[in-house]
Amino acid sequence: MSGSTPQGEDIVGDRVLVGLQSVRISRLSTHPIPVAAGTLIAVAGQGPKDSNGAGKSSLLAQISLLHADEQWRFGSGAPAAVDLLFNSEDAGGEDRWGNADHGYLIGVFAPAAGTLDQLQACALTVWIRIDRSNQKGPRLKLRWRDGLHLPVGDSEAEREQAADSVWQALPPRAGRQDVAARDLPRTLYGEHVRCVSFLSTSVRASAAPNLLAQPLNEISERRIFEAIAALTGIDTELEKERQARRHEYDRRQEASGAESDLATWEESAQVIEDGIDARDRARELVVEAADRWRSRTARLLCDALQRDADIQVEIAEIDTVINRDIRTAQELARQAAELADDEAFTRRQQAAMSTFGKLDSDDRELGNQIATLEQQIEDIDRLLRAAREAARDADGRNEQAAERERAEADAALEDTVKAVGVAEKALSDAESSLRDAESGRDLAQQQIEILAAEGIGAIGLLDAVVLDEPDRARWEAALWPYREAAVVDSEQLNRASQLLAGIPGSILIAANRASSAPGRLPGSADPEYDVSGFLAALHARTTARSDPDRVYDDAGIVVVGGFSQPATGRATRIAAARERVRQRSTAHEDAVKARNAAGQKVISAERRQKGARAAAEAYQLEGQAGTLRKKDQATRQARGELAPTLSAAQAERDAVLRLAGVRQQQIESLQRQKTTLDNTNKTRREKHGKLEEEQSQLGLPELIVRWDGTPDSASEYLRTLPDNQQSWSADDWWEEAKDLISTAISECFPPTASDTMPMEITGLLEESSQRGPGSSRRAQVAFAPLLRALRVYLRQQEGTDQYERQQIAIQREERHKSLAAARIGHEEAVQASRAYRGALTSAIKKTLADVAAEFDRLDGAYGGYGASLHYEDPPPPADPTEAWGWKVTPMWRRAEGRRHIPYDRRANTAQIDDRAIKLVCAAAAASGTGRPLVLVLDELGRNLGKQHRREAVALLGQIGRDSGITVVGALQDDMETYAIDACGQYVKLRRSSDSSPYNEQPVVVGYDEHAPRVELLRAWLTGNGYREPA
Amino acid sequence: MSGLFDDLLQPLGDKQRDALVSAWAALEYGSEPASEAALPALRDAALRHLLDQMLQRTGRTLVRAGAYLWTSGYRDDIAAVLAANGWGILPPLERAALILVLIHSVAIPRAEGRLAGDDWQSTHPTTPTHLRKLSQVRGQRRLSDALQWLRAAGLVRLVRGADSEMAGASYVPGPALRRLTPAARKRLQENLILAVGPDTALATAITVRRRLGRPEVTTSQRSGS
Amino acid sequence: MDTVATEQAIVSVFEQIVAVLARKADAAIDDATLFRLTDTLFAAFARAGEDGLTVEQMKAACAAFPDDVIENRLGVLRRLGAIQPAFDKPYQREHRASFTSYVSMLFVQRMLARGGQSELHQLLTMEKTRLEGGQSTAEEARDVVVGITTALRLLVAELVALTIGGTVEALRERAPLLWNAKSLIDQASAVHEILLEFWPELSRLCGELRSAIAAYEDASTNASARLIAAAGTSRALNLLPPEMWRRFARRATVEELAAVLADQVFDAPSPWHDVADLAEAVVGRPQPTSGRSTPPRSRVPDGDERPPQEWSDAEAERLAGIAEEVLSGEDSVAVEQLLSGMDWVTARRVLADLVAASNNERLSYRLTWSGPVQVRPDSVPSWLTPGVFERARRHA
Amino acid sequence: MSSPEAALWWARSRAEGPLRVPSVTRTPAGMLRLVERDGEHCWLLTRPPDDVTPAMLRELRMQVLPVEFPNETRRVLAAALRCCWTDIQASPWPGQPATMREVLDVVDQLTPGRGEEVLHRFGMGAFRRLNASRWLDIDDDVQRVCLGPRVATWPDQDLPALRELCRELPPPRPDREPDR
Repeated sequence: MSGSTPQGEDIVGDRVLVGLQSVRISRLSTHPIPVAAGTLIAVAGQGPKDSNGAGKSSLLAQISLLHADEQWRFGSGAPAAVDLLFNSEDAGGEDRWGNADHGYLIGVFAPAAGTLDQLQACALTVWIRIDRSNQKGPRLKLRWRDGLHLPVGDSEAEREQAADSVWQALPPRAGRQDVAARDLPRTLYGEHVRCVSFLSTSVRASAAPNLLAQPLNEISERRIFEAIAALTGIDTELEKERQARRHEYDRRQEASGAESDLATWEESAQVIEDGIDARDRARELVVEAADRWRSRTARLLCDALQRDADIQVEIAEIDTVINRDIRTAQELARQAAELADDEAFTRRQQAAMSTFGKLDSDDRELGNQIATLEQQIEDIDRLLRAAREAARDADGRNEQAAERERAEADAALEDTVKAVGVAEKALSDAESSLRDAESGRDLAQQQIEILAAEGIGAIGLLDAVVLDEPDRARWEAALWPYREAAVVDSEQLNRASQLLAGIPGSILIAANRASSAPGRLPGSADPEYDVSGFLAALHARTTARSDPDRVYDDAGIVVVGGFSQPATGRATRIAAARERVRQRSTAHEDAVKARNAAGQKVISAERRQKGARAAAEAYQLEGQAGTLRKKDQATRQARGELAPTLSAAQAERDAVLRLAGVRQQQIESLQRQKTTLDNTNKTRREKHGKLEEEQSQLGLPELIVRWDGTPDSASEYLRTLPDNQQSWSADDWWEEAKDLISTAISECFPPTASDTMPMEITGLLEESSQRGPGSSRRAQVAFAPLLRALRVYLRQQEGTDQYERQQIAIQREERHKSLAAARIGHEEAVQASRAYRGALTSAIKKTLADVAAEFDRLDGAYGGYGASLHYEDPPPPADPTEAWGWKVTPMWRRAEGRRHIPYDRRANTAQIDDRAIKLVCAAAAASGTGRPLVLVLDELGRNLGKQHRREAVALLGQIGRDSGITVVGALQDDMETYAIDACGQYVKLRRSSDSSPYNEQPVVVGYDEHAPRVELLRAWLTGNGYREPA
Repeated sequence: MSGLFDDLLQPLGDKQRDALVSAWAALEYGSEPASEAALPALRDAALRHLLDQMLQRTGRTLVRAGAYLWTSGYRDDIAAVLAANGWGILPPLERAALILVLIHSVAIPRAEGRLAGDDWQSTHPTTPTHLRKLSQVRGQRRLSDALQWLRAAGLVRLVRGADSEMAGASYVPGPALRRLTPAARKRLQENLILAVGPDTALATAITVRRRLGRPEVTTSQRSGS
Repeated sequence: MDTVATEQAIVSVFEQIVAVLARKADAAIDDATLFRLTDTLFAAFARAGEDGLTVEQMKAACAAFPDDVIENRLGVLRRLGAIQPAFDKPYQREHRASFTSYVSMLFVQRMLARGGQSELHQLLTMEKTRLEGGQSTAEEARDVVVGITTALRLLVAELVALTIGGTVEALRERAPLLWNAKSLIDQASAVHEILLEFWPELSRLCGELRSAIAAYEDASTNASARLIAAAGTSRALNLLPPEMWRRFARRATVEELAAVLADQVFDAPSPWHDVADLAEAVVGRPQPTSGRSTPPRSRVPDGDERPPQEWSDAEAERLAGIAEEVLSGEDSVAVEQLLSGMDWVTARRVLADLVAASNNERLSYRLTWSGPVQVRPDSVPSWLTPGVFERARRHA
Repeated sequence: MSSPEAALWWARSRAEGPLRVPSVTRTPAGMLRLVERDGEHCWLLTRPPDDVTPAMLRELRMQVLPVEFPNETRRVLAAALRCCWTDIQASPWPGQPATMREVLDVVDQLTPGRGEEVLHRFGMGAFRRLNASRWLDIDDDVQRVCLGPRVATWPDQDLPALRELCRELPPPRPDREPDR
C-alpha cells in the first residue's frame, strides 16, 4: 500500500467536463466530442438497422466512469470497466479480430466560465487507461496534466497511434506508479459525488440501489438519505461521526478488555473468596439462626396477644361499617331523586343540537366550493398544457416581437407582390415586341400593311439593311432617324406616296436606284429591295465620329450611336427581342420567388405569433391557476379553521345524547346498590357474636412465662424485625432456624471438605437429623448446643479469613481502577460521538429542509402538484457498530390539492421516475459542495407517457441553467424530437453497416453559449477531423 | 440473486457495498492478514460489524492478527463440528509434518527463550534433519507430497539455505496459522503440552479446565465480540 | 544466569537446609566462597582416601582461599561434625570428612536445579519400599505419615501463596515443582494406601495425609491454571523444558504427532487461476504467437470520407407541413442553411422537427448527415455537422 | 437466508474444497450446484458476494498463496480447456472429456522442443495439482481429463477472454503415436 499515495486530491475541483475523446472504447470512433456543459446533451444513435448498436450506452458509461460514479466499484478496481474496451464478439468479428487489450478515456475539464485566457490557464486533461489484463498492475490507471494534452491526427489510425505516445509522455502520479482505480475518485474529485447515473444493464449493472438506476419506490428510505447526503456533501461530515463512533468502539473494546482481565483474575480470586464467603455466610447464618430461634418464642407470645387485640378491633370495625352503610343507603336514595329532575340539562341538549346543525351545513358548503375550485384548476391546467405546447412555436419570441415580425413580414410580402406586378408588365411588353419583331411588323408597320393591300411590296428600312459588325458603329447611327421608314421600289414611289396620304409623317425610301457607289456600303438584306442608292446618298451626306459613336448630317443633325444590340437585320433584331424577353422573365421569376419567400416568412411569423399568443395565454392561465390555487388554499384553510369548532359541536351533541342515556341507568343502579347494602349489614351482625366467643379461648398467661420477659418487650422485639418477617408464624421461624443451621454447616464443610468437621458437631448433627416420631422435638432440643459448637469453630477461622480478604480487596481495587479508567475513556468517546451527532443533526436537518423546498419548487414548476421530504431525527445508535440511521421519505401530491403521499405507494412508473430525477436535481441544487453535477441517463424517458415527455425534458434542459447540472441522456428515436427541443447539444453516433467494426464521426449539433469554451477546444477538434466553416 | 449475503448488502450503496466486498475478499483470499489502512470496511465500526456477520454466515469469523491487522478463520463452534465429523482434518502424515515444524520452529525456540511474541509464526527453520524421522517412517515420496500440500495450504513456508548439508527444503510455519482464532491457537498449544508432557501438572491443569469447560467459553466470547 | 544470582541461590538453599539444625545463624554458610571452599576440601578428602587429611594438608588443599577464611570454615565444619578425627582418640592428626555432609551438599546442588521436588519424590519411594517391607513400627509409620503430610502441606502452602499472591514470573520460576505432580501424587497415595492398610489406627492421620495430597493436587492444578492463563496462546510452550520437546519430537510416532492436530481445521488449498494468468502463461510461451489484434482503424483522412450509405424511411403524415415549409418547394435543402443565422432556441426546434420528420416512417423525408463537423466559435450553433434535409426517393 | 447448516456447508467447502454430494442433497443457501453428467452426484461450490474472485487482490496489492510451477500448471489448464470446452458459447462446465494425450499435445505445441519425457513429467505434475484443487477431474486409469467444478467459478465477465484464449490455442493434432 505504501508508496502509492497519489500526489493530489480533488484535482478536478469545480471544473466541468467540456470535451471527451476515447480510444479503443467499444466501437466508438476516436473523434473528440465537445460537451456543452450545463445543458441537456441528447445522445442519439444510428446503427445499421436502428438506433441501437451505435454505442450510445458506451459513451454514457464512459462519461460516468470519467466522473467516478460509484457504480463502477473503484474500491474493487472497477473490474467492469474492461467491458468498455473494444470487444470482437460484440463487433461480430470474433473469428477475424481480437479484443482490444487496452484503451483510453480522455476528458478535458475547464472552469464553467471565464475568458479564453482563463480557460487556457485552467484547463486540465485527464486520461484513464483501461487494461484488459491486470497482470502487470492495476486495471485502471490515471494520469493528468494541466492544459490540453490530447492525441491529434487526420485519420482514425493516426489518432489511435498518437494516443499511446501521448500517454507515455504523461507522468505517473503516485511516485513511480500510476494512480489506480481505488484512488481515482479521491484523486479526481476528493470523494465529492459528481455523477448520478442510470446506465443500462448491458454496460454496467449496479448491484446497489441508485436513485436513478432503480425505481425510486424500491429504494429504502435510508438509502435515499445516503444518496442525498452524498449529493449535498453532508456525507463528509457524517464521516467524522463514523470516526467518532469507531473511536468509541475501540474504547469500548479496551474497556471490555480490562473487564475480561478483571474477570480472569476474579476467577482465581474467586476460589479463595468463595471459601471465605462461605464461612462468612456461615457466621451470619449462625447469628441469624439464633435470632430466628428467639423470634420464634416471641412470635408465639405475640401471636396470642395480637389475636386478642385483633378480635377487639374487628368487633369495633364491624360496628363502624354497619353505621356507615346505613348513611350511604340514605344518600343513594337522595341522588336518585335529584337525577330524575334536571331542567338545565334539557336546555343544554337543545342548544347543542342546533349549533351542530348550523356548523355542519357551513362545512358542507365549503367542501362544495373546494370541489368546484379543483375542477376549475384542473380545467385550467389542461388549457395551460395545451397553451404551453402551442407556445413552443414562438421560437422564444414574446407577443410584441412576434406581432412586429408579423407586420414586417406582411409589409415585405406586399412589397414583393407589387414588384411581381411590375415585372409581369415588363415581361408582357417584351413579349409583344418580340412578336412584332418576329412578324417583321414592328417598323413602319401601318405603312407596309396599307401598301401590301394595294400590291405594293415594302419592307422596313432596318430590315432591308445588313450591317457587318465593323459597320455598326457608323451606320446604325446614320440609319436611326429613318427607322420608321418603309422601303419601296423606286418605280412605285409616287403611287405609294398617294396611298399613304392618310398617314402624315410616313417616310418612304426608294429601292433599286442606281447608285454612285463611293466605296463599300452595307449590303441589302433582300435583293428585291436594293437600298444601295439610298445608302450611298446617306453616306455622302453624313460623317461618322467616334467616342461616343455618332454621325454628323450635313443638315447639322447629330445622331448618337453605340447600340448594344444590332439594330438592323431582322434575324438579329428578333434575337435581341428574345433576349429582352428572357431578361424580363428572369426578373419576373425572381420577383415571384421573393414573394413566395415573403409568404413563408409570413407563415412562420404567423405561427410564432400564434405561439407567442399562446405563451401569453399560458402566462395568463398560470396567473389564473395561481389565483384559483390561492383561493382553493384559502377555502381549505377556512374549512380547516372551521373544523375544530365543528368537531367540538359534534362532540357536544354526542356527549349530550350519551348523558341522557346514562342518567336513566344511573338512577336504576343507585336503587340496586341500596338494597344490597341493607342485606350486607344483616350478615355482619351475626359475625360479631362469633368473635366474642373466640377471644375467651386464647391461653395468654402461659405464653408470657415462656418468653422470659414482659409481653411488651416481646412485641417490641418483633417490631424491630424487617417488614417481610412481621408476618412469619412460629413454625416459619423454626423451619428458618433449622434451615439456617444446616446451611451454615454445609457452607463450612462442603462435601469435599466434610472430613474436617469437628466430632462434637458431627454428633449433634446426627442427633438432630434422626428421623422418626418426636423428631421435631428432638431437633428443637439439640438446636442450641449445635449452634454453640458451630460458633466456636468459626471463631477459630476468623483471623486468616480476614487477612486473605484484605489482600484480595486491595488487588481488586487496583484492577477496578484500571477498568474504571478504561470505562471513563469509553464514556468520553461515547460523549464525543454524541456531541458530533448533536452538532450534525441540525446541519443535516437544514440541508434536508433546503432539498425539500427545492424538490417542491421543481415539482410544481415541472408538471407536478408539489412535493416534500419527510424525515426525523433518528435515535442515536445503541451500539457503536450500528450505523446512525437517517431516513428520508420523499412524498408528493398525486393530484391538485391532495395530501402528500409517500413515495413507496403504488403509482405509475413515469411519475416515480420523474420524481427521482427531480429529487436528484433538488439535492444537487441544495448542495453545499459547490461542485457541478452530471446526470447520466440511459434510455431517457423510457417510461414517460407522451404527455410527460416534454415536461420531463424541459426540466432536464432547464436544470443546467439553474444548478449547473449537465444532463447526458441517450435516446431512442421516439424521444429524439422531445429531447432535441430542450437540449443544448445533439450528438448522434453513427455506424452505417455491419461490416464496419467502428463508428463514423458522430454528428454534433450544439451551441455553447460560453464562446471561450468553444474557442478553447477549437485547435483540438480541428486537429482531429473537425473543419472550420469555409 | 439467491446469495447468502443479499439481505446484508441490499441496504448499502455502491461505495459501501464495494468496500465491504473487497474487504471480504481481502480477508478470505489473502495469504497474509489485511491492513485496516487499505480497507475502509475494516476501519469503520459499523461496516466491520457487517463484515463479521457476513463471515459468520459462512462459518467464519474475524480474527485479529496484530495491530490494525485482520484475517478470517473458522468460527470455533463450526470448527468443532467440522472436526467432530472429520471434515477438513489433514491426513496423519501431513499433520505429523506440521507438528514437527511447529515443535522445531516454535516450541523449542520458545522454550529456549529465542522466540518472543504470542503467535505461531517463527524465523527458526525446521531443517530436513528434523524432518528425517518422517521420511524414514513412510518413504520420501509420500513426505514430499505431504509437504507440497502443506505449502499449497499456506501451513508451512519454504526457507532456502537453512541446512545445506541435507537434501530437502527447510520450513517455517506458514501464514495460514495466523487464521486460527485465539481459542484454536490455545487449543493447539494445549494439545501440544498434553502430548509432550502428559504427566505434568500443566497437563493436569489443562485436563481439569477442559473438563470444567469454563475458561474456553469465556475466552472465545471475549474475542468474538 | 549471572554469577551473583547463582551464588545467592546456592547460599539461600544451603541456609534453608542448615537452618533446621544450626544453633547459631553465623555457623551456617553465608558466602558462596565458603561453599566453594567446602567443595574443594571434600574433594581433597576424597582424593586422600581412607588415610584422611591433617589440618596442614587441609589448609594446603584450600590454599587458594584466605587463611582466616579457612580457619573459620574448618572450625565450623569440625564443630558441626562435618569433619571428624579419623579415629576416636586424642591428638589424632588425620581427619576424615562426613559422607552425610557431602551428600547433603549434592542435594543442595540438585535442589538448586530441580527445586527439591524430586528429592521428595525419592523420599516417598524409599518410604514406600521400607513400609512395604513390613518391618517398620507403628511409631515409624506415624512419623512417615506426619512427615509426608507436613512436607506436602508446606509445598501446598508455598504453591498457594505463589498462585494467589505471587507474580507470574515467580510462579514460572517455580514451575518445575509442577512438572510431574501426577507421579508425586501417585506415590504419596501409594504410601497412604500402605499406611492405611497396615496401621488402621493411623486413620485420622491418614485422613490428614489424604487431604494434604488433595490439597497438593488442587494447589498445583491452580498454579498451572494460572500459568496457562497468563501464557497467551503459544507462550505456555516455554513452561516445558527444551529437552522434553526434543525427546518428544525424536520419539513420538506419526500417530502421536498427528493426534495433536486431530481437532484443528485448516483451509484446503484453493489456488486461483485467473484468466489473465492463463493468458499470460500461454502468451509467455517461447513460440511467437499469431494473436489476433483489433481491426485496423481507417487510414483515410477524415475529410475524404465517402458519404455515408443511405438509409431510408417511408410514408407521410404529420410533419409534412413543416417539412414543406422548410423545403419551400425544393427537393432538398442544406442543414447549414436551415440551422445557421438564427438563435439556438429556433435552431434546435427546427432540428427537432427535421429529426422528427426524418424519423417518422410515414413520411418520406430524410435528414442525411455528412461530415466532418464544423467548429464555429462565436456563431450559432457552435458545432454543426453538415447535412441535407430532402425528400426521400421512394423505394420500389 | 442464513442458517446454521449453510454456515457449516460453507465452512466445510472451505476446509475440503468443492464438495461432491449425492444429487438429492438440498442446495445450501448461497451455494452453486453443479450436477454431474450421470446426474447422481453434484458439486457444491460457494458463491462469494458479488462473485468476487481472488483476482481482486491484485487491485488491493495483496498476495494470494502462490501456485507452484504457475506457468506450467496454467498452460496445462489452458490446454485442457481447449480440448474439453467444445461449445465455447456455452459455459465451460461440464464440457466434454478429453484424453491426457490430447491435452499434453496442445501443451507440446505451446512449448515445442522440450522432449517427450520432460513434457510428460511436468504435465503429470500439473495434472496432479489441478486435480487436487478440482480445476480438473483426472481419471488416471483411463487417461481421461475432464474440467473440474472450479472452472464454474470463473465469473461470466471473464468468459469472452477465455473464449478468445481458446480460439488462439492450437487444437490437438491427430494421434501420431497410437502406441503411447
